[in-house]
Amino acid sequence: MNLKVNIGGLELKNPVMTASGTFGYGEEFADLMDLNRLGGFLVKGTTLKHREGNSYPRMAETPSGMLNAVGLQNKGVDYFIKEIYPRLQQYDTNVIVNANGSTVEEYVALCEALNDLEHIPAIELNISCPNVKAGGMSFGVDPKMAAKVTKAVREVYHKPLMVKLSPNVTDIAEIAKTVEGEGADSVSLINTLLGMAVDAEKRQPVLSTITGGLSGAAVKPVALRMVWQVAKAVKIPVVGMGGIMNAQDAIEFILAGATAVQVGTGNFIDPTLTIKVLEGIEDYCQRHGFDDVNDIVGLI
Amino acid sequence: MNLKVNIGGLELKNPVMTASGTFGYGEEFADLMDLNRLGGFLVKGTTLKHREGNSYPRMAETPSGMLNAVGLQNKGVDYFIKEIYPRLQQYDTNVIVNANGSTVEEYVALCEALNDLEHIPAIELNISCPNVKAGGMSFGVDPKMAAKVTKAVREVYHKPLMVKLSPNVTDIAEIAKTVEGEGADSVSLINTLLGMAVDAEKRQPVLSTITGGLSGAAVKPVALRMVWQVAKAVKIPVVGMGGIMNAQDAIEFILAGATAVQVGTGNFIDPTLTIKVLEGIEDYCQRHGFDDVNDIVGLI
Amino acid sequence: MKKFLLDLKVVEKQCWNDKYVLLGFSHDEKLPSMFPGQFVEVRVDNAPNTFLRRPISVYNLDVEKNILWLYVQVVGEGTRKMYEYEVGDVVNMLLPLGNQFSVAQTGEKVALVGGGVGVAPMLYYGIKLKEQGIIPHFVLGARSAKDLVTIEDFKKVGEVYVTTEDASLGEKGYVIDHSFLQNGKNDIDRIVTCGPDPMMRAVGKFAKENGILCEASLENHMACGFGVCLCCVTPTTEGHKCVCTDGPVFNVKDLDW
Amino acid sequence: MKKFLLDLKVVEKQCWNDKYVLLGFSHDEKLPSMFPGQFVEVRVDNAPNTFLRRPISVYNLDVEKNILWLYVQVVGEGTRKMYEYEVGDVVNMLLPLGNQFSVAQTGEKVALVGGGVGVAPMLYYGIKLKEQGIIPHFVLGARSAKDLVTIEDFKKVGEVYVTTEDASLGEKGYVIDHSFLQNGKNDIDRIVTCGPDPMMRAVGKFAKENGILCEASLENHMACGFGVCLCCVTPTTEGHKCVCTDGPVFNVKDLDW
Ligand SMILES: Cc1cc2nc3c(=O)[nH]c(=O)nc-3n(C[C@H](O)[C@H](O)[C@H](O)COP(=O)(O)OP(=O)(O)OC[C@H]3O[C@@H](n4cnc5c(N)ncnc54)[C@H](O)[C@@H]3O)c2cc1C
Ligand SMILES: Cc1cc2nc3c(=O)[nH]c(=O)nc-3n(C[C@H](O)[C@H](O)[C@H](O)COP(=O)(O)OP(=O)(O)OC[C@H]3O[C@@H](n4cnc5c(N)ncnc54)[C@H](O)[C@@H]3O)c2cc1C
Ligand SMILES: Cc1cc2nc3c(=O)[nH]c(=O)nc-3n(C[C@H](O)[C@H](O)[C@H](O)COP(=O)(O)O)c2cc1C
Ligand SMILES: Cc1cc2nc3c(=O)[nH]c(=O)nc-3n(C[C@H](O)[C@H](O)[C@H](O)COP(=O)(O)O)c2cc1C
Ligand code: FES
Ligand code: FES
Repeated sequence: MNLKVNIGGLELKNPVMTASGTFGYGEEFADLMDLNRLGGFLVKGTTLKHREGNSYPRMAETPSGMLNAVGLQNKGVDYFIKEIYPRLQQYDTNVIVNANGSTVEEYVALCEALNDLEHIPAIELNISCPNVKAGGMSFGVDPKMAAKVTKAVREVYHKPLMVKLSPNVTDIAEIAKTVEGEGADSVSLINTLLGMAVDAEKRQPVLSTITGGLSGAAVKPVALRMVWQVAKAVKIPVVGMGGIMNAQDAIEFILAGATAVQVGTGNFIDPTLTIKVLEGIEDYCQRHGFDDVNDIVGLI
Repeated sequence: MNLKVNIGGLELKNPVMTASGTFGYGEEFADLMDLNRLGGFLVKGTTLKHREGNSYPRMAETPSGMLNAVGLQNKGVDYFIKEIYPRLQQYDTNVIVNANGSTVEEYVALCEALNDLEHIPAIELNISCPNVKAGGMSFGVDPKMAAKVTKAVREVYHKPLMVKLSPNVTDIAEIAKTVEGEGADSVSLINTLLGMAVDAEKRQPVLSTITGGLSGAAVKPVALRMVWQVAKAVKIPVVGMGGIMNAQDAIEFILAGATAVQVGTGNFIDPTLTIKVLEGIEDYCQRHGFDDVNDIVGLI
Repeated sequence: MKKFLLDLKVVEKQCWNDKYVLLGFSHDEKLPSMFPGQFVEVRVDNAPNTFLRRPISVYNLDVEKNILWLYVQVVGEGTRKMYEYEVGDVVNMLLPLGNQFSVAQTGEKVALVGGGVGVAPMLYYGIKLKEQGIIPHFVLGARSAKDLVTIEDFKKVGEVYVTTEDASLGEKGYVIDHSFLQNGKNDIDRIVTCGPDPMMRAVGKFAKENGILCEASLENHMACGFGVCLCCVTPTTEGHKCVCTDGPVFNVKDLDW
Repeated sequence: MKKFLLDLKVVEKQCWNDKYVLLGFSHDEKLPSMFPGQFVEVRVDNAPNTFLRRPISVYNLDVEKNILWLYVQVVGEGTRKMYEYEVGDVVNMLLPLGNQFSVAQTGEKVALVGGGVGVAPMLYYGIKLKEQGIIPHFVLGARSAKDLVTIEDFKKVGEVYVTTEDASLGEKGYVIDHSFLQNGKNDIDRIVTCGPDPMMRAVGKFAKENGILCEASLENHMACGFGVCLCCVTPTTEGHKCVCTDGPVFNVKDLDW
């Protein structure tokens, strides 16, 4: 049974990764599962400089989902390189950094720094964070901006470049084609859907930022649709995510055209979910008589 | 306690309506509730000519929601006027027709016919149906097309005109402002989010049309966000919907800026839900010391 | 027919293996009349992933004891929760829904052909036939004997002919192959059927070929169950019809099979 | 501390009125050590609207009987389902989570100030104090006597001082007004507290004003409970800290109160 997949030059031992911002730096899961079994894991959204993120409350539970407004809280790339990166080298899997910025210059400086890290084989360029005022999602909803930032980063980043797309657009396939044209090696989607929660009794928004990003099972139908649309539109591999709560969900993404998947919010509910998804994919291939997971990619 | 609201010239005895396509022609509910208690109800999507709609399967259940791909099955406006309209006159509430077309000309011809119906005090111009190939959503996702169809219909339709917006756009406030500029008296939102379901075991899409429209509790956070964005952007009243499953949900929409609400998929799960929502809104106003429901509109 | 939204109480429960349950529901007031072929929409509100109601056929309506019987096969989360209902639980239902099997004429020879959990609507029709003085001939098929757990109920009402795919009970094979049907082609006046789609199509074809009146009860996926969503359609000679209101029972000659 | 994901079985259940339940959970193997102030994340998987786990404090860990006790107040769907757990039910938990109250020094006079269901983490800390030879002084406040249902548990461990807002038990008013605190200002060496935010802030202020070391256990809303989502932060003198990993217990002098 072959589970290996290739995401635009990045070799994964299997198609199961984790979604940035839902897996910490991986270490938090080490008590409960063997990280080395993953195809890869995405660490927290990282920026050039330290960010405090948004004020509490940052979270609201919604039907079959949740809203978050973390706002990329992190200590900046220098801290990451000094304090965290050394510890991450022990893992025998792909550790991928989710790279964020407010300006093209910030993205470029950050990605230049990340390019030098031997044990970070790829980055995910996040042009779709709905939880930061400047930059973030605004890059991901405008094809011109998406092109500009991808192009600039491509010039300084020489390893596999995955670009993470925003679902808050009229035509996600257009954005995907744009970043493909600028040299992205793969695209990942979806980031969170922009949503809002209201506290009726208090007559105020639940989140400090009023709006936030919706994730979890609720978004799966939208995510599947977008993965299917994008996979038809581009030639580079697609990494699918959004509401994966079990192996069947992951298989649905693969059938819709994803070469690999990321498990996000599901990690909060079951910290061992990735392993179950991995085993479930293998079992599915066996049951259905496929000896290579690549054979079921995009069967729909 | 005043529950009366005015939606761009349309007087409602209270802010509770039903969403088109989820309430049949109202009659199906008459055994279970008193239709006259509603602020109004929206009947099935109607087109100029008879439409068979899409093939079965047209439905997929999803986490806290459902996808549909009905595709505007209806017998056309002539049949409506001859066979159904006479029966609807008995109701002492606003019966509103949801008007659909594939071309501007079709929309215009349909709305001209509807303009003559004395007992239809308003129409909802649906420029956001994701389930028809030609027209439908394509009008709702392109500001130019939205402007064109609204303008053309405005010329022939002389009663309150509500335009129903698509959530499948990058900037819904822009579309809202556009239709406001062309003479819409109110906007209603959201129509369904474009989604997809996959049958992993059969390795095929669940719906005959592959993609369909997502509705139900799952979409509420997105709907609330859009209602809030649109209410800030336009001066005309906003009618909110998307995942209302109880009175609290409806109040959240009103607080976010909706002057009235529509209950959709919730009608399938509890056919008496509208009455519960109505009573819950009244109770909420009482508990919070408001003697006019208009006083809580857009408090957030 | 007038629809009701009622909270019914579980008063009887019979489980066989871990796949089938027969549940009896009652109410303080007299239950509304229901006819063979009709169904109810059950609200399963204690499962995380059952957003919509679940349609279940009337297995029997015991007017004397004021009990509505439902026969449920566990296939997913909703039916699993029904399996777990206990006596005393209260369950919200919308009922009665759908049309009904048409009434047979005195003297007709009637075959009631059910496959799998599709046997459910057959019993009640059989009971009505018996009340009319017509012997119901139940032809019941399933994968295996363990999928035909309520067979004794049928034996009390009429003649029972069984097929199983694994030959664990009755004749081996599909219902349509049963000698009662194959040998009785010329005698049978009416067939009513419910079961998996391929089975019903085979039965419909058999009926057409032999000029037998045949009604099938379809089980299309439903969102509302009472004609307002238009999700449950089946193509017919007159275009798309709703299975929940124009059906679930259709004369097979009107279907696009 | 090493985290575990365990299926625990309900072995004891005590309900008072319809709002509070004390649940005892056990496991075939020895339960991991847990410290006062720590909490568990409970998976409530039989309610339609509890997507995320629910954080609940360790009320007590009975090492001898291998029972973990949780004390739960019903406030919404998740806690309602916990109230409905029956002996024999199996519940998935992630544990132990969070830091802990720091250990008191022999000879200290310690006040454990709990409000509402915030009394939960106080008992276990009290038990540990008692084992150290320190008398725990529990100052427990609630709206009404019916919100202080486990008071006997506290009386077995230490001195108990009560306030209720409606004067149905103990002194009338808020915990902070209790004569034990107001008269004892100068004697108290350490306060630990848990309860509604305004109450803890009042306690924190009181402690600061009187130069008393004070630790508060916060109850911010959580998505993960183990430090990976960054949703539960509280502002501190060193910026945003996660309540689930840097807390739930904070020295109030580090908080941005
Ligand atoms: C008019 C009518 C009468 C019915 N009568 C009975 C009855 O008497 N007893 C009984 O056990 N079942 C009956 N069914 C089928 C029953 O409604 C479904 O089995 C049930 O809705 C599945 O719910 P679930 O949550 O357990 O499964 P889900 O998790 O929703 O689905 C599990 C699997 O079952 C399939 N499924 C879901 N709904 C249906 C359906 N309507 N028909 C066929 N397959 C479905 C799904 O595609 C999936 O593969 C009837 C259906 C209809 C439309
Ligand atoms: C570290 C920690 C320890 C806790 N220990 C206990 C305990 O020992 N016993 C106990 O009964 N409860 C405890 N809680 C609170 C408990 O987690 C919440 O009451 C529970 O999650 C609510 O779930 P629900 O589904 O019943 O309510 P929901 O339907 O989710 O919410 C109902 C209401 O409660 C509010 N609420 C939800 N979560 C919290 C929260 N974390 N804090 C305060 N209000 C909340 C909501 O805003 C809403 O107004 C603790 C919380 C934390 C963070
Ligand atoms: C709490 C939280 C924090 C997140 N932070 C990031 C982030 O820093 N960068 C990023 O690209 N996506 C972030 N995301 C989005 C996820 O990576 C993922 O795209 C999204 O949650 C959809 O997948 P899911 O439904 O499986 O969670 C975050 C999501 C959550 C819930
Ligand atoms: C089965 C079904 C059919 C629908 N048909 C129409 C329609 O004909 N015209 C229309 O404007 N919206 C239609 N809608 C969309 C609803 O009116 C509503 O905008 C949407 O479902 C969101 O609200 P909800 O989540 O409360 O259902 C339909 C929705 C469903 C579920
Ligand atoms: S299920 Fe809604 S119309 Fe039949
Ligand atoms: S709850 Fe996720 S970091 Fe604290």
